Parts: sequence; structure tokens; C-alpha cells
Amino acid sequence: MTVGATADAVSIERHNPAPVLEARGLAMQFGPVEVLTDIGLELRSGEVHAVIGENGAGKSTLMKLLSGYLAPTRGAIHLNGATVAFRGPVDAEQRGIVLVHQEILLAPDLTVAQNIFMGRELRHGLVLDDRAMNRLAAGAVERLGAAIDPRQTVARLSIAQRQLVQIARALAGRPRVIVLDEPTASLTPHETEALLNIIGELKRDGVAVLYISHRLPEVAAIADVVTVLRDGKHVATLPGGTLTPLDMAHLMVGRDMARLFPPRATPPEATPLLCVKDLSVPGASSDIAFTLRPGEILGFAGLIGAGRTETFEGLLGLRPAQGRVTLAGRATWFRSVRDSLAAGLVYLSEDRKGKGLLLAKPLAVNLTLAALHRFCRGILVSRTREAKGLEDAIARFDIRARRRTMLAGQLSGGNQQKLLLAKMMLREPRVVVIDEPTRGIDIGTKEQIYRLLAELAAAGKAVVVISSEMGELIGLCHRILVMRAGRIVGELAGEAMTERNIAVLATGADVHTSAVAVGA
Amino acid sequence: MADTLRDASAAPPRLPRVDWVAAAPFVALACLLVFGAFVSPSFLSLGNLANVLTRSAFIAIIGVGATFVIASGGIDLSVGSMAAFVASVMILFMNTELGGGGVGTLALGMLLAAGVGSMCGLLNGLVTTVGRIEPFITTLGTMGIFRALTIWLANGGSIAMKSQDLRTLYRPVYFGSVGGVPLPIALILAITAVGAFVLYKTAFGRHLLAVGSSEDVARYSGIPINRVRTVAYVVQGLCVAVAVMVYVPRLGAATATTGLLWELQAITAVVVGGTALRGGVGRVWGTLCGALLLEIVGNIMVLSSFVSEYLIGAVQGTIIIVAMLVQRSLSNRNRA
Amino acid sequence: MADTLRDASAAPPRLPRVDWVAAAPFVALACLLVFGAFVSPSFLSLGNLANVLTRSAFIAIIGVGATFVIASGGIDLSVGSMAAFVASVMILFMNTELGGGGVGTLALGMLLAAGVGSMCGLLNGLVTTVGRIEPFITTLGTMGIFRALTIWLANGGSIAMKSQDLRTLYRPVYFGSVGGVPLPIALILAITAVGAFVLYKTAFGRHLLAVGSSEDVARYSGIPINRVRTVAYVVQGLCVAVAVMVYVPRLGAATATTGLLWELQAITAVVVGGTALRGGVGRVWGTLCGALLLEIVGNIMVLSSFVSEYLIGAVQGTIIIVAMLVQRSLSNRNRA
Amino acid sequence: QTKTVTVAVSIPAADHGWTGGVVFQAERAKALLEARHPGLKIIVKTSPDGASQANALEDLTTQGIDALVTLPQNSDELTDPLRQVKNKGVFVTVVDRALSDPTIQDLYVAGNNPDVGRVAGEYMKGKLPSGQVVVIRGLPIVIDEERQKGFDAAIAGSGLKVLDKQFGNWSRDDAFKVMQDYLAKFPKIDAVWCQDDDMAVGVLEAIKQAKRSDVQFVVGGAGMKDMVKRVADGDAMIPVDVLYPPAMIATAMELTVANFYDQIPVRGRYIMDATLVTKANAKEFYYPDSPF
Ligand SMILES: Nc1ncnc2c1ncn2[C@@H]1O[C@H](COP(=O)(O)OP(=O)(O)OP(=O)(O)O)[C@@H](O)[C@H]1O
Ligand SMILES: Nc1ncnc2c1ncn2[C@@H]1O[C@H](COP(=O)(O)OP(=O)(O)OP(=O)(O)O)[C@@H](O)[C@H]1O
Ligand SMILES: [Mg+2]
Ligand SMILES: [Mg+2]
Repeated sequence: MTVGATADAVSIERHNPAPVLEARGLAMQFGPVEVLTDIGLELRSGEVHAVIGENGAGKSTLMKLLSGYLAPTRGAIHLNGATVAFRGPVDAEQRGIVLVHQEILLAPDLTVAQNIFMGRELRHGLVLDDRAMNRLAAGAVERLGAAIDPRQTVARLSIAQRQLVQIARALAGRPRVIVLDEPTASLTPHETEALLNIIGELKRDGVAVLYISHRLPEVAAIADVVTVLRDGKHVATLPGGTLTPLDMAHLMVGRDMARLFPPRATPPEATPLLCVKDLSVPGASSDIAFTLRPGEILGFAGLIGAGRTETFEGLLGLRPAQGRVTLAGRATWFRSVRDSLAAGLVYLSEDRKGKGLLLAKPLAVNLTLAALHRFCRGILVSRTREAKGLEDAIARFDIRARRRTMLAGQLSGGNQQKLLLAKMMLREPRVVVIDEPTRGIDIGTKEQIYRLLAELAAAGKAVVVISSEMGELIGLCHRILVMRAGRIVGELAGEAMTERNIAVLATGADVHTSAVAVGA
Repeated sequence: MADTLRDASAAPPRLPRVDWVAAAPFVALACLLVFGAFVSPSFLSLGNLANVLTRSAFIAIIGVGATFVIASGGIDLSVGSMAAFVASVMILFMNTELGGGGVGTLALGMLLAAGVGSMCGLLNGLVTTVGRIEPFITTLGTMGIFRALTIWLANGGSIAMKSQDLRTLYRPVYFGSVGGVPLPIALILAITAVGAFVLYKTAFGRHLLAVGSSEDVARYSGIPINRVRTVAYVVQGLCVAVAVMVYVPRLGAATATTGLLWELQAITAVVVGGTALRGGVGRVWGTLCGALLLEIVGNIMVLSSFVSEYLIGAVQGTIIIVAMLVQRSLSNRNRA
Repeated sequence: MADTLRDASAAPPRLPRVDWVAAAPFVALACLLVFGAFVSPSFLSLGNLANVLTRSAFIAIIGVGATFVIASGGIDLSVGSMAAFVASVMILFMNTELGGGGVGTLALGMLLAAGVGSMCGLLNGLVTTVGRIEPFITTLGTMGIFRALTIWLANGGSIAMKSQDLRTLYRPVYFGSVGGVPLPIALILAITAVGAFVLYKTAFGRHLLAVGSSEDVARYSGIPINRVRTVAYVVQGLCVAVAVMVYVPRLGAATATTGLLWELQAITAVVVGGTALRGGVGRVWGTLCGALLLEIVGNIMVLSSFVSEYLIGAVQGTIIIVAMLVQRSLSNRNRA
Repeated sequence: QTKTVTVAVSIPAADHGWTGGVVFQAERAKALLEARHPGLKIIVKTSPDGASQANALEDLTTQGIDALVTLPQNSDELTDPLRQVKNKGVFVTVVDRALSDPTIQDLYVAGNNPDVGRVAGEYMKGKLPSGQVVVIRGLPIVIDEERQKGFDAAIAGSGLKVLDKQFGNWSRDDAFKVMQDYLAKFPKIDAVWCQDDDMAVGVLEAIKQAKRSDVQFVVGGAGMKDMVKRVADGDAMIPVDVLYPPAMIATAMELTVANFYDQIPVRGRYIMDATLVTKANAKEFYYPDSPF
């Protein structure tokens, strides 16, 4: 395997110019833990170099090393052949290397335009030229296939919108090397396509692109070179064209991937568990109506801004809303999230950093937060039970935590998602609403999560999946409801559940959608 | 594409016609004015209003600086003592009559005040940024220091301007007026306008808000966090100095009680004005409005006869809380 | 999976032997003790140390409550006035001699104090949570209210315990000692221990810290944010009441100046103790340490005779800042 | 041989004009006395409030002292702490504020607070058979209360009508504000009593600004040098001043020290009555070098 890899690497060398950016024997250590060992990587201009690997493999860490956010404990970085030691991200940015973070890094109180131009504001003389900045910002975002008011404060944007703003900011700097760490994780096919087109343009302009994604078809479609990491070690570097998503999966996980989606159990004809009528959430959605049976997996599709998240936040008492709800035949209304939790409904937010986890607190604290009573002896919180709970969760959800004492914020993105899942499952819910369940999750873990959701359904729980990945909705759900501009515009089931139909309903027009956004 | 445009534009909450959050303090102020008019006929008299506005100059001007500090994510408890200290130094200097005992002396005195003020601010700034000490503690410390220095300079007594001519020359700065408008009022408006300009229209202001909103993001964007923070404190110091320049001509003296509790009033004005203490947002005009609000509450207390002098504090506290409630209920409209 | 486990065992949680951040306040305290010993021979005398520890009881006990409030992301400026108010009510009640004028009266008085204290706390809590008003403003308002009520109850004068027998009966609570340990010191330790237990070992404490570190996360996890916040203020109120129970036997009277600036001292103690004002972290023992630090600084000021009376405030301010610098430099070791 | 005596002086912090004067006078007396008696050690300590003064008393006694001269922040609060000092066998001199238990003090030098109010009231009554006066009080503490009571008692049954009472916190600035508002509120004010000369400064400024001729005069108190000077100069607005000299602390210290060095009996009560300073006697009470 490795032999073949090197051979291919050589063949790449032969017909390519010298690399712009090169990593030699990079190693990174956090406290006692070495999370990257002797990584070598060559990046050439006009080339898209994809880095793939499981959650926690070390991708983001590597990218942070290459863009000056972290300093390597060993090894060297060469820029145009010369060794460089970045004094920080700003230094790296001035040398033409910019990183788009996996997690959102924007100032919440400032507007979209203000964030995009932060640190490099336009001005005539003393005065800031806000008009120009707003105009350009609007353009930059539109180029990414979205329309966001540049004067909107970031705090009011949805995760997906924030992600786009981040990318727009990076592109505005006209970098020579751009590092995209899971840029499409929270994007719908539409924006994904726009982004991939832009990457194409960048290539043509001779920009070098480092691209991280767990959406292997994307990688297959755009990568010229693919580097695979596993547990912080370099596994292989191969030409992109030759690899199918399945090969990649194999290289990443190190075992043969079973089929991604579990067999679909036939939907039980049980009486509806949850029945929602004319639900409306001010500012996001109106007259939503649907029913949910025990053992059923119901999908919600839609474009960014379709209002899916808000709809369910409204339903579960997380934001003001009106409507009629019957749960197990009894009419109820959830005034607060506590009501809905008590009634056995859980919601896993798409914003795991902002609303899911206490990043500055240890894993155990996060895990038990929503169900602390289960870990108490009388009024005492039992550390031993917590530790036990953590071990169970780590085992059941395969959370890659090098140390039990880590802070949640130190987990890799995907592992944070798994921790959040574990946390909410401790509530032993009847109805599970999961928003973007596999955002930033590696393919191996995706399979685990899909299996888990299927198991939940099989165990008679009702599951709602809100996702921007049509593939996973189609592969997983019994029925799919499609939302547009805050309304349900259609229901698809059985054979009718195709990318095309979803796209048609979601956009309200007969547009062509690329195969790119399909889950592997 | 076209569809997403329609789609997304359908969803994002369109900014409301009136930004209630920003308007709230002014509405609260209006309510208070009406209330005052009911409480006492003399309240709306021109003379009274002029007095109140003029008096609010100190807190209003200091409040502009406080808005900067708070928007940058800091806090400054030392402004009151700082005012006393700057005033003492200024007066002691003017008593030396350097600069000819006339306008020259005044000018030099004001310059000195400005200098001392910014130095005090710089001290606060450096200790918090370079020394990396919670601003609360830093400025609590310097609060004690400035106050003590004042008392020490005054030998526990008061420091008064000796020369009567100089006083009469200086008096107009507080009591005079240009085109019917008392000078201090004009000054308030000027300073607030400048403050608003700097905060909203210059790169420095933008960086200040960025730092206050998210230090990491600001740092990654190459903004010199420590410098921005420090400058905010210097601005605060300058505002204090300007306030002192208006304060001294009023009674021509600095005493142990000069500037007592001004820090609380300034911060209250800022918060009542709609600036959150966690930083990242700054509402300069709101602060002005908050300062007026505080001064007016005090005025109404004295004008009205139905509150025992013992209970005035209680009523003031209640009014401020109620004023905030009014605001809150208005701001909530934005949610809808 | 397997390798995850291996990794874990390979890398045992090797936290630094000493957690410097937590240790820092104690080190600062130690330095101050040494300093004090140099300044005055009588400083280290048992009698003096006992005095200092004993009188630090008020701030230390109130500080425990403040740690809760601040850890929950709030702040309480009203504790000083609240103490004065609770004390007045307590004394006025005991002057009625209800309950037989003996131990009964004392017991009832203390019960009443506890009741009033928690009510005051509840008020603060409800206004901030239900009324959704910045705690800074709320408690600034109630600060004025409680102070004014005290003045009003005292008719501008002071409220003293009338019955001498009751005083003599009550005095031991401050001046008495059990097994050589002055009662207040024992009480400090007890309260701090209880505080630490509640904050670190109970579900409520866990929820409190969660709310303080991220309101959203707490809410999405189904934690009753408002209730938790409110209870934090009630705890603060209770602590104030307990402090008052120790304070009254000491001076046997409440006046308009009782508890003046205690809020600042309490908050300083908390911050010096290593609790950040932004919430999410609470160091109860650190707060105790901060309270001692403040009291000792004051004590050294009185014992030392080389500082002009006018400059004491300056020296105190400087010492506190230096103490923080010591801490900061220590805490940085964790980075290494 | 030189006899060594340690005298502690515990007084309020210099947080407003009058207390500032007290601290100044104490420091000055300390210098004089220590110069006169080698072996004499005087420790002057100030405290911002009753509780911290109690602390200071503890700390001073632990240092070992022969005598204590104190101007208590508040008699109710400090009676018990002073009793403890007394029980340690220390010679206790109390200044200005009578303790609730007089047996504690060996020597009591009283600047009679109720008298400050009474004298002012009597003067106003005499000057204005009928008229409207406004009052600006100090801080809501005992002294203020006593002065107010004295004033009310003096003008009771006279033609004087008190229009309004507000606290000026013994601060010129606050007094200025209050007076401005009084002037806005009341079309006719005949006279002002403001309890303390520091506040009188603000009051005069406010009247001057309002250009109001109806206000005939202002009566302050305490004998601040600028005010005494105005009286001496025959300023119509400040016809008199009610003496309440911070120097009384010095008197107390003198006597206390005398008790140790010059074998003369000093135990007892010294009431310094609140003298009415008029143009006639003003010269005697004018100390140009005092900061107060
Ligand atoms: N600040 C940190 N302190 C300690 N460990 C860290 C820190 N940051 C990351 N790690 C660890 O380093 C390893 C690699 O993390 P990294 O974020 O690079 O993974 P990743 O490949 O980006 O995973 P994902 O696909 O989920 O984003 C993980 O085990 C993570 O727990
Ligand atoms: N915190 C918020 N405050 C105000 N408006 C918001 C907030 N979050 C999202 N919105 C707006 O509500 C609309 C719907 O949000 P969102 O984009 O999350 O819908 P969605 O269907 O969940 O899309 P996705 O889940 O793919 O992000 C968007 O237009 C967004 O701008
Ligand atoms: Mg990552
Ligand atoms: Mg969403």
C-alpha cells in the first residue's frame, strides 16, 4: 500500500513544478499527546490538494500549522523553497496563506461587511467607506451563491450563512494559498456547487488550494492530489483522478467500508406519536403541519434559510411560536425546552459550539449536563458515575479523546458532534430531532450514526432528521418533507425520494443539481 | 440562483423601520420629561432645563469615554477620582500664575489637564493590557490612588483658585452661553458628535468594537488588541480632563468630594444608554441620553415635594429600574 | 476504539503538580504576610492576627455569595446597602423584645434577618431574570433602595440595640470563641466549606457554572436558567444575612454608613481570589483568601506609621494591583 | 529622664471639608506636642466609617497605648469598641460625639452639635421675624440629625417657615445642585441654612448664577476660613458663621497630653459652645494657614 503510494507520489513529482508550500516531517504535540507525527505534504499552485481522514486524524491541526495558527513541535514549513516560521496567522496571511476555519470565527456583534473587511477596512482618508464595503461584501457573498444582507449582524445569521461569510472573507484577501477546512460541511448543494466553481476559477488563476472535506464525492470531483491521514500519521498521497469515494473511505478508516446506510425498516403503521398543526415561528416559518409515527425516520430538506432549524426550535419551545401539538394522542404545547425535554423530545442543535457544548469544560461535565439527575446520589453529583458514563459514551459513540480530562473544545470537530449526540441520548428520548447530524463527520462515523438513528427508530422512537445532505435523507428516511421560505412545499416517499425532486421542491424551479453533494 | 435570492431574502429578518433598541433610551427620556412636567410646574421652565442640561455635562462627557472603554470590553472605575486629581493639579498649576495669569494661564492649565488626564488613562490602559489584570481591579486600584493623591495635595482640605480675576475670566466656560445655548451644552453635543464619529466612522472605532466583540477574531485579523484597548482608556482619560475643564470654573475648587461616585453614574449612563457591559457594542448618543436621564431624575426628586428626603435614593433607584423596563419592553419589539 | 483506549492510558492526565492558577491567591497572601511581618513587629502577634481574621468575616461570608452570583454570570452591587437594611430590620425587631427578650428574641431576630436577606436577594434575582435587566443596573437600583430604606428607618440617625442584657447575651457571637478559635473564624470556614460543597459537588452548582459559561448551551440542555440565576442571588442574600448576624453583635447598631463599599470589597475579594467576572468559573476558597488579603492590607496600613494618613488609599490600591501582578505571573506558569 | 507616652488619635477620614480640617489639626497638634515632649509618641489614624474605626481601635490597642483621643464616627456604633479600649486601662478622650455610656470616657471635649443648629436658628429667628427658609442638610448621620433637631427646636413657633430640606452630602457640588433646584422651585426664598460652610460655597454660587435678589443671607457652620473671612469683610450674604472648629481635636490632644506630662487634673467634660462668629469677633477665629 505505502509502496504504491510513494510510487504515485514520485510520478506526481515528475510532471509538476516546485511546490509553493511544503511541509517536512511536521509534528504537533498538545501537552503530552502527539497528534501529528512526521507529516510531509507538497502543495503546488494551480492545484487542489485534498486532505482526508477520520475525525481526529489531525487534519485541522495540520492546517493550523500550515497557516500560522499553531507552531509545530518538530519539522519545517517551506514557502517557495525557503523555510518559514510564521509569527502568527496575520504573518501567514501577509505571505499569502489564508485559512478558513472549520468552526466559525467571526465577531458576532459586527455586521457581515464589517467582519469581511475586519483589519483591512476601506476608507477615504480618515473616514471608513462603509458604502463600498457593503457593496463589495454583498458581491463577495453573492459570488458564493447566497444573498445575505451585508448590514445584518452576524449573531443573527444561521450557521450556514456564517460559514459563507467566512469563506467570503478569506477570498476577499486574494490569497496565493487558500486552506479550506470543511467549507461545505454546512452548505446545501446550491452553495456547494457555487463554491466548487469558484475553486475552479482559483485554480485557473494559479492559486493553490488545500481542501478538507468528509464529503468524498466532492473530493473525488475536484482534487488533483489526495493526502490521507490516520491517527495523526501520513497514510498515502495519491493522484485524485484515480480514486473513488470507496477507495478513499478504505484508506481513511483502514478497513473495508460496509454499505453506508443501514437497511431501511418498513415504516410501522402505528398511530402517530407526534402531530403538529399550523405551527408558525415568527420571522422564520408558518403553517407547518406534519405527523410522526413511532419507528419512523422523517427527513426535512430545504435550502439555507428555509427555516427548518427555526421551525423545530419553535416547536420545542426554544423560540416564540404558535401552533397545535398532540403528543401520543394528548394535546400539549411546549412553553419551554424543559417541557419538551420532560415530554421526551430532544433537539440536537446544528450549532454544536454555540448551543451544544461548553467548550471550556471537560468532557464528562458536557456529557452529563442535560441529564445530571441520572448521575446524582441524592444531591451529590457522583464523579465515579460520571466517569463511568463517559467511558460508556466513548465506547458507544467511538469518541476519539486522547485524554479523559480534555476540554470539549479540544476535541476534533467531528468528535464534538459525537459527544453532543451522546449527551442528548442520555435523556432517553421518545422523539429525536437532529439538525445536520453528520455535519463535519467522517464517513466511518457517518455510518455509525446512521446505524444508530436506525436503531433508535427500530426501538420505537420517532426520529426527525434535518439535513442539507440530500443523500443522507434519501438513504435514511421513510418520508422527506421539503421546506422553502418557511413553508412545507411537498412530501416525498419511496421511489419519489430523488435528488432531483427534492431540488425542484426546495428551489421551486426545475434547476439542475450536480451529483457532487451526494453523500458517498 | 434567482430562486435562492428570493428564498433567502424572504427569510432573513428584515431590519425593522425603527431600530427600537437604539430608540429605547430616548423614549424612556421622553417619558421621564412628561412625568417631570406632571410632578412640578417649574420643571419644564427654560431656566430649570438649562440648569439640568448644563449640570449633566460632566457625566455626559465622561460617559463618552466610558462608552469607548466598555465597548472595548473593559471598565473604568477610576474616573471619579481621576477627575478630582486632574482638577487639583490644574488648579495648583493655575495658582502659580505661569503664563501671565490671564488667558495664557488658562490655556496652559487646560493643556496640562489634558496631559495629566491622558497619562492617567494610559496608566489604566497599560496595567490592564500589558499587566493583563482585570480592568475592574486595575481601575479600582487607581481609583484609590488618584483619590488619595488628591486629598494629599489638598492636605485634606480643598484646593481653590486663588486669583479672583482668573476665576472671573474662567467662569463663563461653565456659566456663559453662545447664541443662547449654554457653553457646556454645546460642548456636550460637540464631544458626543466627535465620539460617535470616531466610534462609527473611523478604523480605530471599528477595531475597538471588534476587540470588544471577540478578542480572538480581532487578533487573527491583525488588529493590535493591546494598543486599541489602551487607546480606549486614554480616550477616557481625555474625556475626564475635558469634563474637569468645565467643572473647575463652576466652583473654582477641588475637594475630597469632587467626582465622588461619578464612575457609577458614568457607567449607569452608558448602560441605560443601551451599551451592554460585555462589550462589542457602543451607543454614544444613547449614553448622552442616559446621562440626561440620571440628572433629570435627581432634579425631579428635589422639585417634587412628596418624597421624604430620606427616601429619595429609593425613588431614584426605582425610576432607573423602571426606565430600563420601559426600554426592555421596547427592544423586544425587534424580536417580533 | 482500541487505540483510543491505548492512547488514553499512554497519556495519563498529567496536570501540572500544582495548579498555579488556583494556588496564586494563596501565594500572594503569603507574600503579604511576610511583608506585614517586616512592616510591624506587632503584626504577627496572635492577638492581631485573630483580630484581622475575625473582622474579615463580613467580606469573606458575603464574598461566598458574590462568588455564586459572579460565577452565574451576574453581579451584585447591592450587598452593602442590603447588609445595612437587614441589620436595621433585625435590630428594630430585637428592640421590640418579642420572644422574651432573651435567646428567643435573638433566634427570632436571626431568623427574620435570614428571611429579609433572602427576600432582598430574590428581588434582585427576579428583576434581573424575569425583568431581563442588566444585573449591574438592577443591583445599582436596589443598592439605592436598600440604603434609603435604612436611612428612613433610622430617621437619618442610627439604630442601636436598646437592651444591654441582649447585647451582652449577643456579644459572644462576634467576640466569643470555641476551643480557642474565635466564633467568626469558625463561621467563615463553615460557610466557605458549605459554599464550595454546593458549587462543586451538587447538581445546582454544576448548573450554575453551566449557565455562567454559556447561557445558550445551558438553555438547550434544559437547565432552568432563570431559576438558577435567581437562586444565586438568593444565596447572596442569605450570605449577607449571615454576615449581618455576626456584624450586629460587634457594634450593636446600624447606621447610614453601615456596609458602605462592602460591594466593592466583596467583588474585589472574588476577583483577587481568581474568579473571572465573565462567569462560568467560581473559586470559593480563593475568595476567602481574597477577603483576608484585603483585610490584612487595611491592618498593615494602621500598624505601619510611615505612610501619611492622606496617602493610605494610594498604598492600598497599589498593594492590590501588585498582588494581582504576582498572581498573574504565577498563573502564566500553567501555560508553560 | 524623659517619660515615654504613646497617644493614639482615631478620627474620621478626610472625606469632606470639616473632617479634612480635623485631620489637618490633628497632624499639626501631633507635630507641636511631640516637639514639646520628647518621649511622647502620637499615632494619628483615620477611618472612613464606623466599622473600620472599630478595626483601627483594635489595631491601635494591640500596639500598646497609654491614651486614646478619638472623634467617633458614630457614638452608637463605637460605644462598645471604646469600652474594650477602656477596659485595657487606656486613658480615653472622646471628642465631639457623646457616647451612649458616658462612664467610658475619662475626658470629653464636646463641640456641641445640637447647639450648631440652635445658634443658627436663633440668629435667623432674630434676623427674620417671618420668612421662608430652605435647609440643606449634610449626610444622613447622627451629627446631622442633632444639628437639625437643634435648628427645628430653635425656630419652633417663630414666623420662619422651612420650605424644604434636602441632603447636600457636605459637598459643594451637591449643595450647588440642590440650591439651583430650590431656586427653580420656590419663587421667594428669604434665607438658607446649610449646616456646613463647604456647602455654603456651592449655595452662594448657585444664587449668584440665578441673580436672585430675594435671598437675603446664608448661614453656614463650622468656621471654614473663607467664610470667616467673608464675615469679617462684612459680606451681606454671609453675615455670620456658627463656629464648629475642627481644631477641637487639637484641644483634646493638648489636654490629654497634659494629663501625662504636666501634673494637672484634666478629667471631666469640656463643652466648646458653638460660638456665633460675627463681623465683630471674626478676626479671632480666622486661621489663614489652615486648609479648612
Ligand atoms: N487544543 C488542543 N489541545 C489538545 N488536543 C487537541 C487540541 N486540538 C486538537 N486536539 C486533538 O488533536 C487531534 C486532531 O484534531 P483535529 O481537529 O486536527 O482533527 P480533524 O482531523 O480536524 O478532525 P475533524 O474531521 O473532526 O475536524 C484530536 O485528537 C484532537 O482531540
Ligand atoms: N439566531 C437567529 N436570529 C435571527 N434570525 C435567524 C437566526 N438564525 C437563523 N435566522 C434566520 O432564519 C432563517 C432560517 O434559518 P436557517 O438558515 O437556520 O434555516 P434552516 O432551514 O435551518 O437552514 P439550515 O439549517 O440549512 O441552516 C435564515 O434566513 C436565518 O437568517
Ligand atoms: Mg477538523
Ligand atoms: Mg438549520
